Amino acid sequence: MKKILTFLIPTLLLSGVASAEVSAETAFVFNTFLFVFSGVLVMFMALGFSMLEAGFVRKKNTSAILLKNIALYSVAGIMFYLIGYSLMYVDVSGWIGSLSGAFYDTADDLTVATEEGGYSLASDWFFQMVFCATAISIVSGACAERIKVWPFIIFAAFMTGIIYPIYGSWTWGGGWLTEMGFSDFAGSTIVHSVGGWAALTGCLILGPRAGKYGSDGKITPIAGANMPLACLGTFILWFGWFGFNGGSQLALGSAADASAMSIVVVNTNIAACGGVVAAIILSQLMYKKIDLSIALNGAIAGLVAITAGPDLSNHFLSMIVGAIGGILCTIAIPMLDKMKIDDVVGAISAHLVAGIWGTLAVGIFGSGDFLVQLIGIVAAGVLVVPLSGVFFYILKGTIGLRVSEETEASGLDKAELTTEAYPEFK
Amino acid sequence: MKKILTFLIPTLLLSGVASAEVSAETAFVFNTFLFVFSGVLVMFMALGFSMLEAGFVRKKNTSAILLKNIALYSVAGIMFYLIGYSLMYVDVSGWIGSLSGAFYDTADDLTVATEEGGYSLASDWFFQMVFCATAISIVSGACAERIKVWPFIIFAAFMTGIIYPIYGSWTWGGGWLTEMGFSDFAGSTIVHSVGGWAALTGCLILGPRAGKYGSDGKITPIAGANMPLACLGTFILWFGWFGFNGGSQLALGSAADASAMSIVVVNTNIAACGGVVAAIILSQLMYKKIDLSIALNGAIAGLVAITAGPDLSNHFLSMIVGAIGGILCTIAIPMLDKMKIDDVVGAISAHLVAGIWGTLAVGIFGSGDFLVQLIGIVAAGVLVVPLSGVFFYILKGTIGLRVSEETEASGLDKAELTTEAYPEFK
Amino acid sequence: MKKILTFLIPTLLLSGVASAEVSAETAFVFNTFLFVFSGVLVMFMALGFSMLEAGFVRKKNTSAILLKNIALYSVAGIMFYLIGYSLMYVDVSGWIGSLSGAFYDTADDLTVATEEGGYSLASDWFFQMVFCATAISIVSGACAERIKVWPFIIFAAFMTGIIYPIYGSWTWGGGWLTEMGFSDFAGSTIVHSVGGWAALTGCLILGPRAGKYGSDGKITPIAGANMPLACLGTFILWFGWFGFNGGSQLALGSAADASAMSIVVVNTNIAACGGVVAAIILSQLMYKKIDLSIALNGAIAGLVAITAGPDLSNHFLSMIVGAIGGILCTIAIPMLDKMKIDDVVGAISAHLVAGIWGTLAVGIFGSGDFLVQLIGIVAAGVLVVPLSGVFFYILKGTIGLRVSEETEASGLDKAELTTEAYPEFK
Amino acid sequence: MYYSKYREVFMKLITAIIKPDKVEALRQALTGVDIQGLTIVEAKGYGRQKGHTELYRGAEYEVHFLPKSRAEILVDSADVEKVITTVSEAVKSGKIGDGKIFVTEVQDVVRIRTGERGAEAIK
Amino acid sequence: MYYSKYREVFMKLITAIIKPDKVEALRQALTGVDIQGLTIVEAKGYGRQKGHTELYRGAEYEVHFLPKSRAEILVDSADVEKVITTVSEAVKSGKIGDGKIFVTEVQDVVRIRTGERGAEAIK
Amino acid sequence: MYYSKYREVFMKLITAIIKPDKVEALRQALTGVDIQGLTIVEAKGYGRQKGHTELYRGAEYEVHFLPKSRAEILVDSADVEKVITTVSEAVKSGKIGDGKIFVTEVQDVVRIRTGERGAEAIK
Ligand SMILES: Nc1ncnc2c1ncn2[C@@H]1O[C@H](COP(=O)(O)OP(=O)(O)O)[C@@H](O)[C@H]1O
Ligand SMILES: Nc1ncnc2c1ncn2[C@@H]1O[C@H](COP(=O)(O)OP(=O)(O)O)[C@@H](O)[C@H]1O
Ligand SMILES: Nc1ncnc2c1ncn2[C@@H]1O[C@H](COP(=O)(O)OP(=O)(O)O)[C@@H](O)[C@H]1O
Repeated sequence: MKKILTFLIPTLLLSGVASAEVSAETAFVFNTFLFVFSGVLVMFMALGFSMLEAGFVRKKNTSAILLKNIALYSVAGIMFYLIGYSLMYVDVSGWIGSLSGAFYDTADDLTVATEEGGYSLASDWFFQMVFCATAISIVSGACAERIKVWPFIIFAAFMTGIIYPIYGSWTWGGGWLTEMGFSDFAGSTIVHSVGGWAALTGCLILGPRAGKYGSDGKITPIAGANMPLACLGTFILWFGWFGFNGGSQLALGSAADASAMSIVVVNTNIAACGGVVAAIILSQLMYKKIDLSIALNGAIAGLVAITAGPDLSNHFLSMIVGAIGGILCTIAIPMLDKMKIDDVVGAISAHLVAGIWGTLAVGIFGSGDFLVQLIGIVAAGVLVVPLSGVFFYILKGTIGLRVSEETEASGLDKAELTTEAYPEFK
Repeated sequence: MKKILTFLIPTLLLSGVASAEVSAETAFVFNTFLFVFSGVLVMFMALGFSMLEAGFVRKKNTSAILLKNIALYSVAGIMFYLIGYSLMYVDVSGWIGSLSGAFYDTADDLTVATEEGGYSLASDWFFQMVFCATAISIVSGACAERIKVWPFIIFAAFMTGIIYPIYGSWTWGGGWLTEMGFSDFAGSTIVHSVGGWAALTGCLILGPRAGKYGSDGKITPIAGANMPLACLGTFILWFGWFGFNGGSQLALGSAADASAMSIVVVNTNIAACGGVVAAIILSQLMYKKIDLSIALNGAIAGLVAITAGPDLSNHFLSMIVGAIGGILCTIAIPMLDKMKIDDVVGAISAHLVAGIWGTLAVGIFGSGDFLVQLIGIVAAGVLVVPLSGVFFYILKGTIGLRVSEETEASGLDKAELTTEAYPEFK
Repeated sequence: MKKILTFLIPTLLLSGVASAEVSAETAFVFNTFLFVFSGVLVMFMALGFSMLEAGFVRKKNTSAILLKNIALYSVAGIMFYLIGYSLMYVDVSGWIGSLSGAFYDTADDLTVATEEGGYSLASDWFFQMVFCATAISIVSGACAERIKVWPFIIFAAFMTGIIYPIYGSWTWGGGWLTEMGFSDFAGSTIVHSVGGWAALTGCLILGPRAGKYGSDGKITPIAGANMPLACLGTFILWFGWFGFNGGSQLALGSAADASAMSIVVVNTNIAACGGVVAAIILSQLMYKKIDLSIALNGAIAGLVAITAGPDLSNHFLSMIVGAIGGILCTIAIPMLDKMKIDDVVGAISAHLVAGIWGTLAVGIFGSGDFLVQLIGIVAAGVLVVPLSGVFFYILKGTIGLRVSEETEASGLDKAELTTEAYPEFK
Repeated sequence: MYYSKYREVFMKLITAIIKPDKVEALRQALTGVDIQGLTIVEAKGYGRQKGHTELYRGAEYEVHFLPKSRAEILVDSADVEKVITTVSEAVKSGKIGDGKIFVTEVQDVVRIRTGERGAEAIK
Repeated sequence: MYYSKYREVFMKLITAIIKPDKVEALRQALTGVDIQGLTIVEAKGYGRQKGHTELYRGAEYEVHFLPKSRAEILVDSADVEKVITTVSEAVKSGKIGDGKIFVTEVQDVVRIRTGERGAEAIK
Repeated sequence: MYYSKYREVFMKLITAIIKPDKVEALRQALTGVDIQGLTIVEAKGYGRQKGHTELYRGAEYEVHFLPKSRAEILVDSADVEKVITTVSEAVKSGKIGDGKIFVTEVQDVVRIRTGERGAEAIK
């Protein structure tokens, strides 16, 4: 590897010759491959969430959280295929799509014109699906250790088949928010806040874990059982985020696209760095010791924050956006505890709070309009909280939502699954 | 990310202009990169197997299974280089290749014509090698907790140098099965059943772990020590499978190839989703509780099942193929136990049973002929069982195959390795 | 997947037509994507180091090592952005670059000419940054279980902002070593030895962990707490190394480049295989049992050894280079112990010793000049040891470098962090 | 032959096998009656409460042992009944498996730090 | 020398240090002689069976302690010999490290659930 | 019914609750005075040494129990004082939390391997 850069010496700008230079079919291959590559990275984030959450729960609830995670990803894959994708993207009226695109025939896969930014529909479908799965992953962590397995799985089907696609149709589907100019590059709001709102709703309806909040206002923290797993999950999420944000450039068929994607990747990385460093420093200042679990949340918060606008032209600004995300998350964690909202993994702080911040930041530093950004943020809450709330209440009133006190004490693994996570470890 | 699809509106079909549009050398780069990218993903499956197996064994045998896994991948890399690749692909007579391609000179790497689907030989070699390693990975899990380390390593050399390449030469090498029209896109039979047959043979010759089956027919399950590791392994395998199946398109040098690969990726994913959901529902029905370990096996079974024909044009059908794979696997697990075949990780159920199903499914839903598919399946068993059986018996009669009773009781880690896996965890 | 090779039949050589066949902009996209893809793989190595190190330390120091790892990667990302990249690559005088490239404007991202091997600057920046992070990752493992968290983080900032970039400017930046003809393809010396020298310096200044070396010369080994994590980390490193070495081809815009990258990938893999097999056999011979931890180190040593020259045209030779790396590492581990140098994870043996070997090997088997290679190796030591030594001493004299005896006994997690790694596991 | 100066035996060891989730209640209850020391060990117990049948991968098996905590409290003989009552009340649920308390004689106690002996050592 | 003719004490605590893989055999043997309760704790032991030398990364070290299980059985005094015999037979391999059984006097037992005292509490 | 006046007991059980990092020192010290056996169990203790306050994710909580090791040594009655002294010296740091030693009477010991009884069984 030898690298001698002719750095910063402006030469011929590409933009003019770009479209002439990459053939349409070559661009089709690039674009398609970008979706597949990025989609595979984002799919891996399902593992990231699984490990993060398995690290943050207690041993006795570990198999249950793992099961919920692999189930939610599988359910998302099926529901988004059966109805979600179509509701989100096909014949979007402004407020919702239709079911006319369900069960699409892959014979049409090549039908999108290749003259201009063509790509395989299947690759795009895959890329969109993994985003949908991410939204529900956020909920599983927040509601862990007390929500029953089957009701959660049913909620996952509703979330990935209905809730997420509706908001998605308003935005990426081309609906009213897009027409208004709402700007959310890779989904700080569309994925992370939407997931975060549902997580918040679930936490409120479920109530906190037994023993967490004393009647005297005293908080008894419940430490996660396995920090290496939490760290593993965080790094996997970071890794997958390069696909999440990088792939959201949606095209790789020209030098301009390739360059834009690279900038997105760099901004994504440096925002996460900023989030980590900010969370470490702040936890040291606030608590006189570093809190690893907060540092990990800081990374996620930095990533979530930059997700709405990772195409910033200034890397330094991206670092700041990420750092502020990390700070807000670090502050939100004890605040939620004070409000007796028991979020097992910090999902609300890292995804909802940082997601709102990141979406606003696009209105401050980026190309977005602040007011429109605010409208988009509020719209997400206004849609998701009631929809998911009603659905949670229906579950509560029918098959029940929360495990019994005994099950909670002895652990979900024993009660709802056959498999303890660590049968040999005392 | 803004996505407004002009969905399902047929426009100009590409196929006609494809070859004109991507230059031969660009196609060479695409094809080569596809092999490297996919090969790297499949290489990662070696970690998937390691973690899955480390999760399913008891603590006292964990270092041993990790060592076996890193050793088998390393031995596969060397043996497939020294003889396997050549036996499988060079001058294949119909029944076996030759050794004339061993030690090939990388100076020839560019010699395959680029006019039509060219690619780097080295990239292809890499891609083929990681498939070979997968086959032996299947054996290590099934035979865990009782097979001695060194005999297993020697068997791995035989499997990757001889057994797998011979069957490979009959099929992907262009031998008699290919000429007959046997269709196995990415290796439900060629990789997974071949591995599964060897695993079954090993399990039969080794016998079950001490204490698993009582003389009265009572089964004493031996729970895996670490479900997060098993889940980690499963997700890594799923992740790697996008390379396994996607890369088996073998070309990315045209829009048609890119599109075909995308369809393969989507089918692969949805089949796994189907396998998971089917296994969860079935385990709930059969046992009144969800069995996480079976859900994980269900994912693998779904993936194995779709591997023979992930190019199905109907995603829904792929989901069904995967779901049936998951169901068969879930049923096979207790059946094998009833037959006192002690498969530690469920490899026979997930790889052999689902592999047979997937290969037949190509004869039902796909382009294959049912009878030919059946012949290919039987041929694998007829080749692998005697070959591996004889080799296992030779090992048994010479250096011994199974650890002593005391070693089994105290664990392989202490007896055969210097390193316990969790020295501090009581 | 059907593969019938017309193997070894020389046809038209590409090199002549290459540049004509891939358009400049297409090449730009390929090159840029190679950097992004490889950079993402190398970024993942940060997780590999985290897990490897978390597996090798004792439970009580696990959160601390995880924190150090995520912090070092974040600090590297920021420092290399603020000054490192510029010092290494911009206006390099021969001995050091300048700060004139800091805060570069992404508006210039497309300015590198696309006529000849163009690529996005941002993608290159990302690729270079992850290499820088790798160098400091090596230090954290060696100095684990006794270095204070904050001083380590400050050292990480110095290492990634100053030390690594200076040596980098001498070599990849085009400085005096490059002009002399020093050859280090992907950084056996530039990354691994530089990290290894700093690790050695740190170990010497810190001294060994309490209880490791008796006054009577007796060594009390301190076993790592979690071998599955160590194995996980090793495989992730191996996986990431395909980006580390493959990406160091620095271009994918022609068939020749794609072919060269493939050869690099194959050599990288087979060297690691050689390292593992050599370490397993040697540990069996030396100790009558296999040492898993040494097998894992063997993989790393094989990878480090091939890193200086993975473009060897002979795969067999690569296997030998890797195997010798594995052997040297296996021998170095007990030798360092005899010298009372307490390297928790074997970083000095795997990165410094094997890195030196690999760099020399280029002078023996590859294109390098043996003497020049030696000069480069010595230069790394002469630069890094005093610079890092002085900095460590400054830290020691000011805020302190090593934790107190009580902290060491009770573990860093309790003293410096709020979070124990496994609070529930007794 | 060991004869403690304190041979008239002023101390007892009270061992309680209880459910693990009652440890914190036990500690608080003891603090309430001014007993400021105990030692806990994780245990598994088998008794009338018979374990249960589990299914793993389709095979039934019996779990014979249940997780228990074993608490040891060194007390002055005079406090024995008080402690028995306190412990019983703190951990009792009335369900099978609540556990046992048993009392043994202690011939001497040493506080290592000070070398104090006998009842002094647990004050 | 165990002949406690003193009969005012009706209960004994039998503690057995055994090899961990003998726990299940012990439980079954006790059930066979109608002793329906025991409490197990994981332990590590040092005795004549001297541990062993291990190698880790090329350095030798001695493992002094071996894993053991510590079983406690509260019995009626009349059952002591029967239990000693039963335990011995169930766990004996004849090899060094088989372990020890020791007997101590118990002055009272309480069944927490019911408040029963004395021998009633372990019936 | 709490009084055993029966005094012809030749063995004692010495139990020491100590800091976990003193186990190796304890073993070496005992070997030094020719006591060749002990059994260790991991424990957690609560005493004067009051645990401490921790912060996790911004919330304070009290850690009441501290990790301890519980060592059991069966000895001939004649060795009791020697062992108490040896153990005390080996593990004492003078700081709070050093732990306790307590002595109980043992009525019989069996070496399972040989069937030896009484003091023979721990020779
Ligand atoms: N004879 C015994 N010896 C030792 N421990 C016992 C004995 N009987 C019961 N235990 C312990 O007490 C626990 C509770 O006893 P069990 O008979 O299940 O319920 P209960 O005390 O409510 O009747 C058991 O799990 C075991 O640990
Ligand atoms: N004096 C002792 N005090 C306490 N425990 C002992 C004593 N001697 C032996 N043990 C326990 O009994 C176990 C077996 O004893 P050991 O001397 O190794 O074999 P054996 O009982 O067959 O002679 C030891 O590992 C230890 O746990
Ligand atoms: N009354 C008691 N009963 C049982 N164990 C006790 C008692 N008092 C103390 N301990 C044990 O001894 C340990 C040390 O006691 P502590 O009072 O903290 O210090 P010290 O022995 O130095 O006064 C405790 O952690 C606990 O395990």
